[in-house]
Amino acid sequence: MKLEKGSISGRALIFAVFCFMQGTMLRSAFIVVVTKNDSWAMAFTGLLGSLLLTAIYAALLRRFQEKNLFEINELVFGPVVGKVFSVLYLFFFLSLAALNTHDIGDFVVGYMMQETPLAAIILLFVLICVYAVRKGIANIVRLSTVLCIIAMSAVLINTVLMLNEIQPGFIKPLFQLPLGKYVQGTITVAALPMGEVLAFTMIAPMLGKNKKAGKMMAYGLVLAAVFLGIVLLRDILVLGPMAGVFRLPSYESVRYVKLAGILTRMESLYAVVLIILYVFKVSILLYACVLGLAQLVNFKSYQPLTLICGALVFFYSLFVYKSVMEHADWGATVAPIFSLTFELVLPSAALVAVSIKKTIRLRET
Amino acid sequence: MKLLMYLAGFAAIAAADFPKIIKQKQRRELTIYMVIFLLVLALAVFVSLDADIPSPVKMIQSFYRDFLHLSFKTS
Amino acid sequence: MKKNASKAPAGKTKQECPGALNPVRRAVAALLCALMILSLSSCWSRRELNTLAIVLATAVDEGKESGELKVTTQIVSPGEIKSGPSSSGSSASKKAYANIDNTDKSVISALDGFTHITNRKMYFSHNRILIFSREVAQKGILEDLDAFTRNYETRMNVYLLISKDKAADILDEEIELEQMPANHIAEMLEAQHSNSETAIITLLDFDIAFLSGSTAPVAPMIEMYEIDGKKKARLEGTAVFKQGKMIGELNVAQTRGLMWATGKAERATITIDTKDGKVDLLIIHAKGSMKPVKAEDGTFRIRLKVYAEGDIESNETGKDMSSVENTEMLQEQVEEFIRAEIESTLKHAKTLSADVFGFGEAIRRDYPKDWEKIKENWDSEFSGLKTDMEIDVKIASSGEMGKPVVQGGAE
Amino acid sequence: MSYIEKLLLRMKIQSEKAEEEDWDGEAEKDPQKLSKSLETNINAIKKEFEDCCDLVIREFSFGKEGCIKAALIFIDGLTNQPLINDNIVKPLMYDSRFFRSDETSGVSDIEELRDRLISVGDLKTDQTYHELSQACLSGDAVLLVEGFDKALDISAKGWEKRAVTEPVTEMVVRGPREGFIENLRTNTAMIRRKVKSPALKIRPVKIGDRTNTQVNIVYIEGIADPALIAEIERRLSNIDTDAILSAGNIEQYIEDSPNSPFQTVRYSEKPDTIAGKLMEGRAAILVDGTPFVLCVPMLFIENFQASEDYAVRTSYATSVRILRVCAFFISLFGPALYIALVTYHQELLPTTLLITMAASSEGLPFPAALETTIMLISFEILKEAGVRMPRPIGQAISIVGALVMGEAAVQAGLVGAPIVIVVALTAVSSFAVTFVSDAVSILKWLLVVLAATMGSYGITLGALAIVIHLASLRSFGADYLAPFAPFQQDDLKDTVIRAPLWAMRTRPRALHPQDLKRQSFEIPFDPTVAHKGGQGEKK
Repeated sequence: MKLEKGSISGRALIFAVFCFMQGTMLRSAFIVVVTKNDSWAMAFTGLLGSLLLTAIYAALLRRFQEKNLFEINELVFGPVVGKVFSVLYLFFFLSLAALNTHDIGDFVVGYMMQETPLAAIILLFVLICVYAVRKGIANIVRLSTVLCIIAMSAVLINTVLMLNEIQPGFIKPLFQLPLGKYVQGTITVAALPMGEVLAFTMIAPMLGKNKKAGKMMAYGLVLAAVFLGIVLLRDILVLGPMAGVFRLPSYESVRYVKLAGILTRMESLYAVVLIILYVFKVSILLYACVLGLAQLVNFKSYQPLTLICGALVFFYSLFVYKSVMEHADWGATVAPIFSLTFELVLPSAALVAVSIKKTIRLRET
Repeated sequence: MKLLMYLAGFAAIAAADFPKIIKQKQRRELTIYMVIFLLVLALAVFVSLDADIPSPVKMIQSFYRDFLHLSFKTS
Repeated sequence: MKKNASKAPAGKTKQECPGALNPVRRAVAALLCALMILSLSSCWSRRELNTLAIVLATAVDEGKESGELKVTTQIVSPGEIKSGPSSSGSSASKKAYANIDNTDKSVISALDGFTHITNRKMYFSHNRILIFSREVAQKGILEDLDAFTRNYETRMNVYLLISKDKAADILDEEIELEQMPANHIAEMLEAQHSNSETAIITLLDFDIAFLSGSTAPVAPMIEMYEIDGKKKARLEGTAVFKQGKMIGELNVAQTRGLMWATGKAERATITIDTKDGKVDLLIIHAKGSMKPVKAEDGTFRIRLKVYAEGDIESNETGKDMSSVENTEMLQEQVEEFIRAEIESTLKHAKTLSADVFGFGEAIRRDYPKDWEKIKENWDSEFSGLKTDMEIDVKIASSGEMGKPVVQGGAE
Repeated sequence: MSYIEKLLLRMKIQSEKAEEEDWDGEAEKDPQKLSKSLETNINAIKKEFEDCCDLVIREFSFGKEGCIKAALIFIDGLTNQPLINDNIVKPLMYDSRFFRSDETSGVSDIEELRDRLISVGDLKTDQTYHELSQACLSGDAVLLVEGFDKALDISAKGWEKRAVTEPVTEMVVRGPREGFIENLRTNTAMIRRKVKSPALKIRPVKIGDRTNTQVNIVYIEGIADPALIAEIERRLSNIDTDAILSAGNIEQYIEDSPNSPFQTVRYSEKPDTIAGKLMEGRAAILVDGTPFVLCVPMLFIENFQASEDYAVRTSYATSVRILRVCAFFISLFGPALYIALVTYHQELLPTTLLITMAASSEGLPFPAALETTIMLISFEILKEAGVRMPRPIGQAISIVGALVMGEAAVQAGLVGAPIVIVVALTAVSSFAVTFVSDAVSILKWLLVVLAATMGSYGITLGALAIVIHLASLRSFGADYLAPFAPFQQDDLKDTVIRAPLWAMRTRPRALHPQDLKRQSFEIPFDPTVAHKGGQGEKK
């Protein structure tokens, strides 16, 4: 399995993780519904949870230098069981890619072009993602630095524009909700946007020999958490109680900006940044699927599989959810736990298996 | 009409990828690729005929919620 | 397929031709383009500029039969607007707008009904004001507002207005300076900061106030008045809502009292009748804040703090108001004046038992636990609520003149 | 698994055998040696150069009492006639009479002739007919002497050359105005004058079976990356065609990705630009017969750099660079954004602007997309006509065209006024970035189609596809979007902003130069410090 070794720098991975997370700014409704006006704190508590997950990935990657998740599975669990684990992971990445594609499709159809059929929107989207993967994911990860600067400036400019619409009173009453809500909020943030950093275990081998992928992922996550916190705080301060009512609060607060009659109604520029971040996210997920599939059926190179996997994600995302309400319901209830099983249970099982094997080997020698 | 578009799309995919695999003269890879291609094509035909395929994500949701009773309550 | 890679003599390494002219690749590209061009034919959500009816103002009135609503929309007719504002004000030139109305059971069905009467599609992104008539407001406007909030075209920073009589007439007001009544009213509303006698409320503010449960949402009122044969619109007072229905009104002074208390006041002109005559003061900066204070016995008192800074604008007393004692006296008088205004608003709000100030919300924010207890009977709690006000006015300057010009004042 | 290996092995053997057969390859004639007798040599050359009336064979004899017979062969027009008469024929025919008396009959060896008689700088000896004919064809005079199987190849090049004039493509206000000409040696001389150091290496390569065009690879030893030079040589040697007529031909053979609309090999007509690029670690390829010099590896940002930027003040240079980048974006996204704004996202426009545009688009026959396409095509034709026609008529065409296209179309109510402004702005801004304007004129159409179907969503994805394509391009091992894609912090000083020259301490990392540090002089002398005798203190 030919992999481009050492073709991306550590810093590029940090910014790649950041851009990977920023896409979910759009979906901040999951969190705001649960923890209303304290959800900005969830971004930071969620970060702690996800750093735990990253620690597991880092441990796995450190033990198996230059190996990606699927190879680690085969090494740890042997060929047969490893293949089963790999199939599970493959299904997880495929579902994530399909869900995110469906997400952006809904957003574009719902908020920008209502009469355009969903299939056409998703077709163009998947085409671009497949093109990105075919041209080599290293190029996209290298682009992440510039992309991250654009995303950060977009968020900061929006926040500054909204300064005179902010009413500080909305943040109070602080932390009055029952504890269960905060636990749910933390798990949702840790699992949904931040846990998906699992896909980067596929890209870590491209970092080269001694670079510590785990540390880079952690820095990326911290950066992403800070910006997620800023976005949530801004939404709460501008929309107040209405943040829970809107389906896309972060998009709605951008629509509310009104400055000198000209700088108003700027939300479709913000939508451009979101679409680019989603393309970045889905192409990394697609790369993980393609690489996984190629390793599963041990092809020599993953290039031929890209188009087929793209078609699979395209059709999967068409029927993954019939309506937006079902998607929101899935996101609020089961999605965090579904993701956690793949982000927490399986990798820690691999870690435990490794340590057991080590102790057995120690006892023999 | 939609079916026609999807079939045209698959013809394009085949035209793009098949020659490369044939050129590599890898018998095993060719068969595996054919299997995957046909599976996805079948899925495409189902979707384009608007047959209501039970989406796996919904199955998982019912599995987690009813079977394992592991799910958050929407407020 | 003849291998068209460039034939290289044995000695040189074989450079794999990057499939530039590979016919298969061209076939794939052609197919993909065909796919794309195919999609070009269907026009999806394309809307040409000349097929758009750009709506700048919407008014909702009661229909003829009960339960029906008449929706009037003011649409720009771009052709006429190019000729610029008609200089002589003669109404001979065609108006730059057209008011189209439709009557139906609900707002949404009325809006959809427009497709039967106009060829152009109603485009609401540029809608700036939303006027409800008093009758509709009294029956409750929440269902109608939901139609505007849910549609992705209408914006949340649309201004909300309640018209005293028929809302449709507001849109027909004859104005000289502007071409479109909609622009005229919207810009007038935005300019209200200078007299802070009108509450500037957008759709979002209204919804937020309504969501909070205890606060009574307010919305500015507008009425038509007649001067020398011309019907014009005037912003006058504020409408008070409870459970989405309009229950009462605040007059201009009471509205300013509300502005002082909620800290939204900025500029205001105050006339003081001192014993020697009238003195006008211009308040330039004003800050207001409210803070609930929990007394020992569990009851709440609201501490209102107002800080205002202003200048002497005109002085008809003939006395030298810029002397230190006089300015002290003036400051007390202004503080008295503001206190009286806020008192009158409080008294009126208590009679309507509508918490327009948002005291309930303030208490919920600072004392959430106690708020749970007193939430149910907040109306009675509010009417018994005591407030202590600390008003601090500073008169910074007396304009360009110190002593007034008085007959024989030079000796 | 073993079956697979056997299968693979058989396939590999088959493919190698196939390669053997179908390569007929014109087996090079075994290089025929010259014969001792002058007659056979002259006859052979006459046969080879049959019907070449410009070939001159001058037979004469020299030595004591004309005992040695010889023949001088050269091509009229390629050689410098006075040089041949004075420096070759004259000394041989007259001075040889004063050989020392003890010389018996002839000359011991041809080398002696070279050492003592012929007063011309560059001399070589040829053994075979092939070398001899090549020498003749490249402008040398060849001396054959009776009784010797070696010929003396005397360099006497001298043909009509164009004077060094101001380059047409890269106009410059401040800065050197000389441009390359067709002659290879003059071009290398121009670069030599710019970089007077022995480290400037010039490697000759001969390409093209029929045309035998001379190509020189110019680089600076110690700065350019040896791997880059090896790579250039490998690609040049791979070119196996019979005709190389201009640098453009070579460019298409050696560039990394022929399918991409973007150039990955930069061409320039000005020696100071090329010298600047050589100092940064690039290599230049000079081709005999074209005034353009290729420079590799090329980065995307070089499309926005002009040679004049380094001659003007920093702030002005930076503002011009930013202007060029904006011009690039306007020419690429201009028409597509107009279509998206007018048909999909009317809410982006402020109300008053929307009303005036609606007013101007009342009663127009075509939808915005079709209208833009018509105007773009007409402007494209106009531009092409302006370029191809001879200068005086070209000017007239552009003026008439602009008037007719713009004014009349609007008055007749065929197109709206805004579209004419947008398309004119696009055309003008594409002139500002000449190097990338051909790529822009292609990709602009892709974005227009996407904008017409999917509005700003289409444009976003189209732009993203272009950026991904750019990121995947390589130019001779250097990443195309170098200072931005693999984010190198200190290379940013010469991209969109041009840092002052004294701050340019390192060479661009993307070109993997051998010696990274360019200068150590950091901050210029501090003028505020009083002039204390010696120079302002040097930090």
